Amino acid sequence: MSAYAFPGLANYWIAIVLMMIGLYVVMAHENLIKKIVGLNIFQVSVFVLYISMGKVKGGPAPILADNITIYSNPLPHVLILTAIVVGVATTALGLALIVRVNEQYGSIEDDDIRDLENAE
Amino acid sequence: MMYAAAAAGTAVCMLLVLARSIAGPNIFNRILAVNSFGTLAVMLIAIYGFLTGRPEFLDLSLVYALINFIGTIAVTKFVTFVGMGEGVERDDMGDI
Amino acid sequence: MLQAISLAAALTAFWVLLSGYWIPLILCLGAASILACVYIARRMEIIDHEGHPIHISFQGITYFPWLLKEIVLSNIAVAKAILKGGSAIRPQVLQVPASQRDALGQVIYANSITLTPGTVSIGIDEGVITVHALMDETADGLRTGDMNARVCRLEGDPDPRRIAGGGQP
Amino acid sequence: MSVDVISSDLLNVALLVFMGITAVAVARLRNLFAVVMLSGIYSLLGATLYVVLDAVDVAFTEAAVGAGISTVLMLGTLALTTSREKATPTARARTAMALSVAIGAVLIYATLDMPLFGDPSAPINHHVVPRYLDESLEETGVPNVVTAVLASYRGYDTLGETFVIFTAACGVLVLIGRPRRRKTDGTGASKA
Amino acid sequence: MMHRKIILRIVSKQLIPFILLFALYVQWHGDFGPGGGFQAGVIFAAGFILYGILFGLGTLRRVLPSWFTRLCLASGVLIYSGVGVAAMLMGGQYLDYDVLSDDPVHGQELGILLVEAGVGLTVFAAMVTIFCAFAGRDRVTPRKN
Amino acid sequence: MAALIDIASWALILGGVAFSLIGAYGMIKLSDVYARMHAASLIDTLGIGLIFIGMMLQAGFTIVTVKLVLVLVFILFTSPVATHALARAAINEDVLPVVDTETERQMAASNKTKSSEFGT
Repeated sequence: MSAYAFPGLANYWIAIVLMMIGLYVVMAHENLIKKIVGLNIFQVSVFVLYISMGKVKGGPAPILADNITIYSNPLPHVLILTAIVVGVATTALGLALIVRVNEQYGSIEDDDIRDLENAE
Repeated sequence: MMYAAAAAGTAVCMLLVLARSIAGPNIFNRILAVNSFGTLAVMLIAIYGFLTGRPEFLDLSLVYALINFIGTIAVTKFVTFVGMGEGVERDDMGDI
Repeated sequence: MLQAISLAAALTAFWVLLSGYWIPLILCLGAASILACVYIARRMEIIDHEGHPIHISFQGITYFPWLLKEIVLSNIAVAKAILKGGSAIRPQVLQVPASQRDALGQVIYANSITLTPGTVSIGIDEGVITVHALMDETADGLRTGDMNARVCRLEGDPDPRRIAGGGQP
Repeated sequence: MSVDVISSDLLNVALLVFMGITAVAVARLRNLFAVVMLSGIYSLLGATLYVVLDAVDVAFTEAAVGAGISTVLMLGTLALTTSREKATPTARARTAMALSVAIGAVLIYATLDMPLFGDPSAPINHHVVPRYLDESLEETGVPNVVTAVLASYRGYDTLGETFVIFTAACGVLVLIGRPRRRKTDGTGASKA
Repeated sequence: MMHRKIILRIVSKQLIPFILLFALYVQWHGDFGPGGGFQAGVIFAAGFILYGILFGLGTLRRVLPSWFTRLCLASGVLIYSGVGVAAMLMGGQYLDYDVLSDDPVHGQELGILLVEAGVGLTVFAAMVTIFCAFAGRDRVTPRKN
Repeated sequence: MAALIDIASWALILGGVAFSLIGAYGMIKLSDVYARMHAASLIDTLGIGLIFIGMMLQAGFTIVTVKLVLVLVFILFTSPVATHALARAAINEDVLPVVDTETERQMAASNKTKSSEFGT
């Protein structure tokens, strides 16, 4: 059992790489929608990290059935399940703010908005 | 074994379709690729259920198919309204 | 009203197929859900003879197997053309008549065209469907009008109770 | 090891790699429509990955919410704003790249202490979870452990989440719920 | 009326009742398989969103007036917290479902069902509200300067 | 008997995978979006269809088969609609198919929705 450890830590590493791509998008891009997409990428990769931790090899989904004794860990699933819905709620709030920003400044580029602020 | 082969084939298809959706060249190619990608995801979920011997979770496939459809319709609708670049008259925004 | 009852029957069948649980609580919830769905559908005004075509249910027995056969044949043709590439593929646009009496029939026709690989309906207008075809072979198959005639037969005796918005030009 | 376990591990890594490809493409593309479509694909891939990692409930939610609703909402925002992004200044991009590489390196260093993927003896699987798995059926009568934990054992948590959703919807309503009042003095942006 | 969007409309007319019923199925079968309030609410809302996309926001608002979605939004949260209060009134602690019925297991089942219904209602109403807010907004032209 | 069913589902699933692969290859290879739609419909019809029928054979008469049928019917029902909607959107944005003759182009272009009839 222990000899076979194929993904090993690779799952976590790739999730962290994804997370950093998300972080890069948030930091590097001026466009607010792109920033929200970056946050989404970050968010999904955090979820992946959590769910990866909860996976038990050979254990199926935690829905009880006869003749199965080992299950994957349900606790991360519960945490992430609610986090996803909250994530979309906050995304919607962020997008609503972007719409208002666009109406106020006529732009959704961060630096344009800063220039306009400074000009006033 | 059979399901493993099918899953591998589906994964290769996904890669090809993903390449199309990244390459573009225009938005319609991407929408088409996303739509096919959704179908492939439906396939992969079903195959994976059989692969692990717990095929009861086919509701998931149904949700994927459903969301894929609604998403594609929404995208085509929005594309027609926003236009590619210049603004379209939006008097009938109520009809999005 | 008849259509509402038939929709309820269809929804019940759908529920039974999905659920597979025969606990009283679930059955009660199911009945309530079905009633709620029918109510919402009535409120949305989507129960009409387009939204719920009961008049073609029995004619479909011959049509759909034929359509499946066509789908398989054109799948093979398109797959061959993709693999062969080059001269096998000649994209073209053509217009075919759609002689179905009402909108539902035309929609079935257009969808059948799209469902068969090698032909995609890119526009539907009164009595004419514009089709994009991938190869000569599939285009010619459509030009014979076989599918059109079959969809007409599928509609059978067209329903005289056509409601406004159904298929008036 | 059976071929099924190996192939599902391979599938897991393959899906992660696809996600990586998609994320890089999102970072590079400047057509916001394409970006939003790709983020839809990214969510869908994530959802498929959750299925492979046996989190069916999460996959269900992610497919419906992440791939469906949030794509529609982002498209709605694009329709209300603009669909092209301006170029990023390279200096800023370079700083951001350096920072994220550094943070990523630290995080990866931190994972070296973690138990291996799928290890049944990991501490996470020994704390409260055995109790949930063993006793939830007798205590709640619900075979789906996720639902039992979500609604019963961690009911306070879910109540909080429901309030968050409620608040977010209220917030959206406050921000853009009312149609804009037409301004006559011309200071605001005019209607198209 | 014979329009080019007719294919979409007719097929959606046929699909929407089934989408809604599927959502309710997901809602009530969350105990046995994947699913539950969060997912069901989103799918139920997706049915209405499809309707709104195809038939216009005005039509959607006629079917589902805004006062009604706001009512749902609040009453979902209210159902959830109400279950907790009911448990307190019946002698238990807040959100302790054991006391809701004579049999603790039955009480748990009932409590979970009600709580999930509340969650589903709130999520559904929130999604429809958010969608309508975005769709009902007018676009503004960017200021040129 | 069981071996026969196994062989049949092997054949069907491999056939489905082959069609999907050809379709995906066509998505890469063909020249414009309209041509690619045909390749995509290869995946949407026989690709998924054969795989699902193969799995139905394995599942036998259970609720799993019923759900497979439902998913398949749903896909067959919606995929032409989505494709058609996509084609309409492309025409409306003046992305016309690459064809030999000018008349064919005109034919395609004549389907463009006039802005006046858009909202109804």
